[in-house]
Formats: sequence, C-alpha cells, structure tokens
Amino acid sequence: MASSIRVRAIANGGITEVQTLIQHPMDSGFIKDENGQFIPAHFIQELTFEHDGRKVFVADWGTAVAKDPYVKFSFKGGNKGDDLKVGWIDNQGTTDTTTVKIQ
Amino acid sequence: MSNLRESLSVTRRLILEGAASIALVGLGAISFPIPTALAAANDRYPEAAFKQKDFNEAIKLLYGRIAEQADKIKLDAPEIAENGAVVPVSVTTTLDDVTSISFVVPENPNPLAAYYRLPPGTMPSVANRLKMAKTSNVIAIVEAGGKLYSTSREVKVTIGGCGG
Amino acid sequence: MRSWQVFWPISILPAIAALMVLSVPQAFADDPPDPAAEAKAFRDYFIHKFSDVKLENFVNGPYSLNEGMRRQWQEIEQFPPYEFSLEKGKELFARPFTNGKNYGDCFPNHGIGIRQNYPYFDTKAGEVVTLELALNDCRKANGEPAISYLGDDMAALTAYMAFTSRGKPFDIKIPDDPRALDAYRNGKRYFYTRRGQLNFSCATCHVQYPGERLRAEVLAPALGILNAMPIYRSEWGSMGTISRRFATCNSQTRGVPLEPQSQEYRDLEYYLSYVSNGLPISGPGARP
Amino acid sequence: MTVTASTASGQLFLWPLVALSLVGCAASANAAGSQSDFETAYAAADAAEQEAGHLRNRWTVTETALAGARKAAGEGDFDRARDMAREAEALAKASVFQAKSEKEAWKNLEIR
Repeated sequence: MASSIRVRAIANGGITEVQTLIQHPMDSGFIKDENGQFIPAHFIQELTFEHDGRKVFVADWGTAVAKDPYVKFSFKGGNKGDDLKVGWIDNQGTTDTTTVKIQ
Repeated sequence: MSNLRESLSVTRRLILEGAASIALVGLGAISFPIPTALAAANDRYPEAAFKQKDFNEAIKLLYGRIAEQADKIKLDAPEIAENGAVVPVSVTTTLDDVTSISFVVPENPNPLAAYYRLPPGTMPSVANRLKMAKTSNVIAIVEAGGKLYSTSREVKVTIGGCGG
Repeated sequence: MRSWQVFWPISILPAIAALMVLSVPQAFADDPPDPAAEAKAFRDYFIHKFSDVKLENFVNGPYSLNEGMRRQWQEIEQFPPYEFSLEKGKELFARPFTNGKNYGDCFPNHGIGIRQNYPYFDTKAGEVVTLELALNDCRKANGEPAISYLGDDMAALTAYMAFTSRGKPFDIKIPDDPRALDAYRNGKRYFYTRRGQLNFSCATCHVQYPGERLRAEVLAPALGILNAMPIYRSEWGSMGTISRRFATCNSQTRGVPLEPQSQEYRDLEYYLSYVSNGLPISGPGARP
Repeated sequence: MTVTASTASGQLFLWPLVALSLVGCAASANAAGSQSDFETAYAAADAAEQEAGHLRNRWTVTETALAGARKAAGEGDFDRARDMAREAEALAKASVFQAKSEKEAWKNLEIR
C-alpha cells in the first residue's frame, strides 16, 4: 500500500523547506458517529524527521490536529538528492515511515 | 484568456511569496506562580500535558515555567475560521536559540494541541492545521534560550450553513 | 433533536389558497427562453454586483469575495488534503473492469481533459447526461455494478477527471432539440423555486446573498459555482460530488433531497453549467 | 437547529422569507385520546405527504413529525401521537401549498 506520508522537501540556499501531508483520520475521541457512539480516539502522537541520521524536527500532536495533518518547517543544511526519513506513530501503536529525496 | 494562467496558479500549487499582512497581536503574558524548575524537553511524548484539561496546567506540565509576552513572535491565524475542523495556524519568531514551539487552544477539550521540538539548526517557524471546538484564543509558545515566551490571538469559530 | 413545532410564524392564508392559479401544465406554455441571452444577463448581474472580481475568478466561489477566507484557502491549497482523493481517482480510473476494459474506453479522448463538456444533452436518450451518470453508465455497460453518486469513489473519479480539465473553459451546448430547451428551462425553474420549510431557493442564497455570511460560511455566487466541483469540504472531511452537494443544500433548507441524479438535479446541473460557459474548470476544489 | 434572523456586525444574516399557510391546527384537547383518532389523523397526514411527494417537494420536518407520531403510537401514547400526526399534516399541506404557489412564483426572482 502506498505510504500515507506525502513529503515535499526543497533545498534552497542552504536551507531545506519541508512540507508534509499525512493521510490519517486524526479522530479526537470526542465525536459521535451517526448512531450516537463515540468514535474512539485515533490520532498520530509523534512524527519525526531525520536527515543524515540526525533528528531535524519532532512533532508531538494531541487531539486537536486536523484530519490528514499538515506541517511545514525548515532546517539549515540538506542538499538536493539527500535522504529525508519521515516516520509517525499513533495512539493505537500503528506506525508508517517513508524516505524521500530532497529536491 | 492570458490572465488565466495567473488565476489558475491560485488554484494549484500556490507559493505564498511574501507573507501577507500578518497581524501581530501580542496579548498579555500568561502569569502563574513559578513552579520548581523542570527540565522542559525530555524525549518522551508528554502524555500528561496533552491530557490536561486546564491550559495553564498543561503549559506548566510541559514547560514547568512562566511564559512572558514577546513581540518577537509572529502568530498568523484567521480572524474567523472558515471551518473549525481545519484552521491554518503558523508561527515564526526572530528569537534566537529556539528549542521548542507549542500551540495551545484554551477552549478545546484538551488545550495543548501540538508541541514541536526544534533541534539546533532548525528554523524557528512552524505551520500546521489545528481543530478548534469553538471560538477561542490560540496561544503560540516559544522556548528560546531556556526562557519561555508567548503570544496569542482570538479565532472566531462557528458552524456553517443555514439550518437542517 | 428535531423539533416538531413549526418554527416560523406561518400565517393562515385561506384566502390565498382560494386564489391559487390553476397550475400550468407540465410543458412550459409561455414563450420559449433564449438561453444565450439569459446566460449573458446572468453573467452581467454578477459582474455588475462584484465589479472588482475578474470574470474567471468567480470559479473560486467565496474566496473571491472575502479576504480572510481567501488567505485560509491559499494556505490550504499549498498542500491540500484532497491530494489523496485525487490520487485514488487516478488509480480507480485506470483500474480495469472484470472484462478488461476501463473507464477510459467509455469516454472521448480516454476521459482526459473532457470534463468541461459535461453535462451534455443526449439527443438519443432525450435527457441530460452528467459526468457522474456517464461514469455509472460506463460501469453498467461493462457489467459492473453502479456505485453511489454520494460516495468517495465517485467523488475521487470525478475529481481526477476535473483535474485533467483544469483551466479549460466550460463548453456546454444546447442542441436544436425542444427537449434540450425543456431540460435547460426545467433546471432554471428548479434553481429559482423555493423549497423546504425555510422556503429558500438556490437563488435566495447564491443570487441574492453571495458574499454575505451564513454563520461561518460566506455564500458563493451562482456564476461559476460548479466549476470547482467536486469539492473537498472541511465540513465533510472528504471529497464530495455535485450530487452530494445538491442533497445537502436541500436538507439545509429542510427540504427532502430527491434521488441522486434524478432529472431535476441533472437539469439543474445543465442550467448552472450552461450559464457559466467560458469560465475555467478549477476542480477539484477545497471549500469550508 | 434554528436560524436566528439577526444582523451582526454589519453582515446581513439570511432572513427566512416565509409566507405559508398552516392549514388545520391542533384539535381541542379534550377529544378522546383513542387510537382511532390517531389513525384518522395519521391517514390524513400520510395522504398530504403523498401529494407532497408527487409534487417532489417534501419537507424533512414533516417526515420527522410522522416518525414521531408512529413512535408515540408504538408506545401507546395516542394523545401525543394524534397531535404529532396533525402537526405532520399541517407541515405536509404547507409543503404542497409551497410547491403549487411556486409553479409561477419562481419567475419573479429570475435574473432578466
């Protein structure tokens, strides 16, 4: 199955800008389905980005991050063609990782 | 229809050249007694802080210290959210040595929304999309040089549509 | 909890009931409409009402009329959540049926870059054929079961087909066939007819009050309102077809939606697309 | 959910433009709350809703009222069931009236 993580990493002038969109329901646990049952909480808790074996960004998320979550950050370093490893784990223990090339 | 291209770029990959007029609003500092110094960023997922129902407590649990108002933080959030399910919020700061950035929405069931750890070399700015239960302040907290700064602005949230 | 009471002070009007005009027979008796002239009048109304909005930007609905909404939209458009539906649509579109054929075989130019020609009036079948209807007709012609007009798959398929037509101007034709003229007029009538307990028509919101706020939402102008279809609404958290949008609009006014792709809806889509001829396709779109 | 018709901070909230006739209203309270009262009321409501269906113009609130009437009858509360059925009949007739009056009325909103 294709990865749930879409990444756009662009190196420019020594700084790499990273945009990520992840396919995930991000259920908060506060919403009821049509027959009134609470939809159990199911959301990504930690998302990490690694470049050159070093963590460049760690996102810890609670129940208030939008469905199909998006985050943008940038870091010094990173050149065209480098690998960027991205991985997440959610409160149900599911994980997904992907490695992309910096453009 | 030569200007079609230009308007079409609006609908497809649109790169925001310059930041549009970002209203900088710095509200008062969040004041609460100084608890015992607590190492802020350990590596584990701050479960307790994310579960905390009171936003001041959540910040105390996460950072264990007082946040001062700072005007060096630019918080960009809509005045009226088009939909509480997807509220684009971003923050950038000129403070140095920033080690973490967090977003807190006091009126949400769990006010601590997101906590970002920025290792050295990572630029002090983050954009993300939050969920907001109802009209509330959105507080951006920046940990820089071992001190805690914050700014906040109100985002109006209501449902759409006319009835049903 | 729906309330049984009638909210609105409905006055007792036995007198008016007595005056009710004998209902006009189904076929339109009065003078035949001139679609081209009506489309021009329709467009001029909006150009005049929003003189600072460029014609082709009407396809961006509320985002052309409200700065705050536009900024949020531009932010989300940088990396829109409908990417996933778009990718799924592309994959579904290419996936072969059990008989080995696929959707591309049912459409001119393999279904690529043709969305702007839909809906069209099928003179053989004597009815309006929308993209959603054509997709299900294609499935049935190849021995596959029809899929829901309100579901994610139909939304993904139409999203992909719309994407391949981005920028192409709407090109809806009314053939020289009295039934086509009737379909156009039936769609126009539906558009202006009040329904539901709130007694609103599509025109009440999208002709009289575009740009105004309806709680969190800003109403879109009717001109170009289908150009961005299908739309990923934050409200739904998923991509939604034109059929889904028509049904939810009905239930908002407390009118019971009709069957998806029933004649009224297809004629309505025919009318709304025709009066937006020349405006570019911008689907799939992101909306509140 | 109700729509409050109010003007806030300059934006014009949508005014519900309603001029409908409510035909028939709750009968006097002392009618014997027997099952047959409910059944006659429900039959009338159902007939009116059928006509609304033929005119392709049913209302969601009518269906909710009919469902409420059935539920109340199921629980043996025939008083409430009868009143809800009458409510449903009134709503159904209003939707029928709306469909018939709109047959011509739609033209005066048309952009010319």
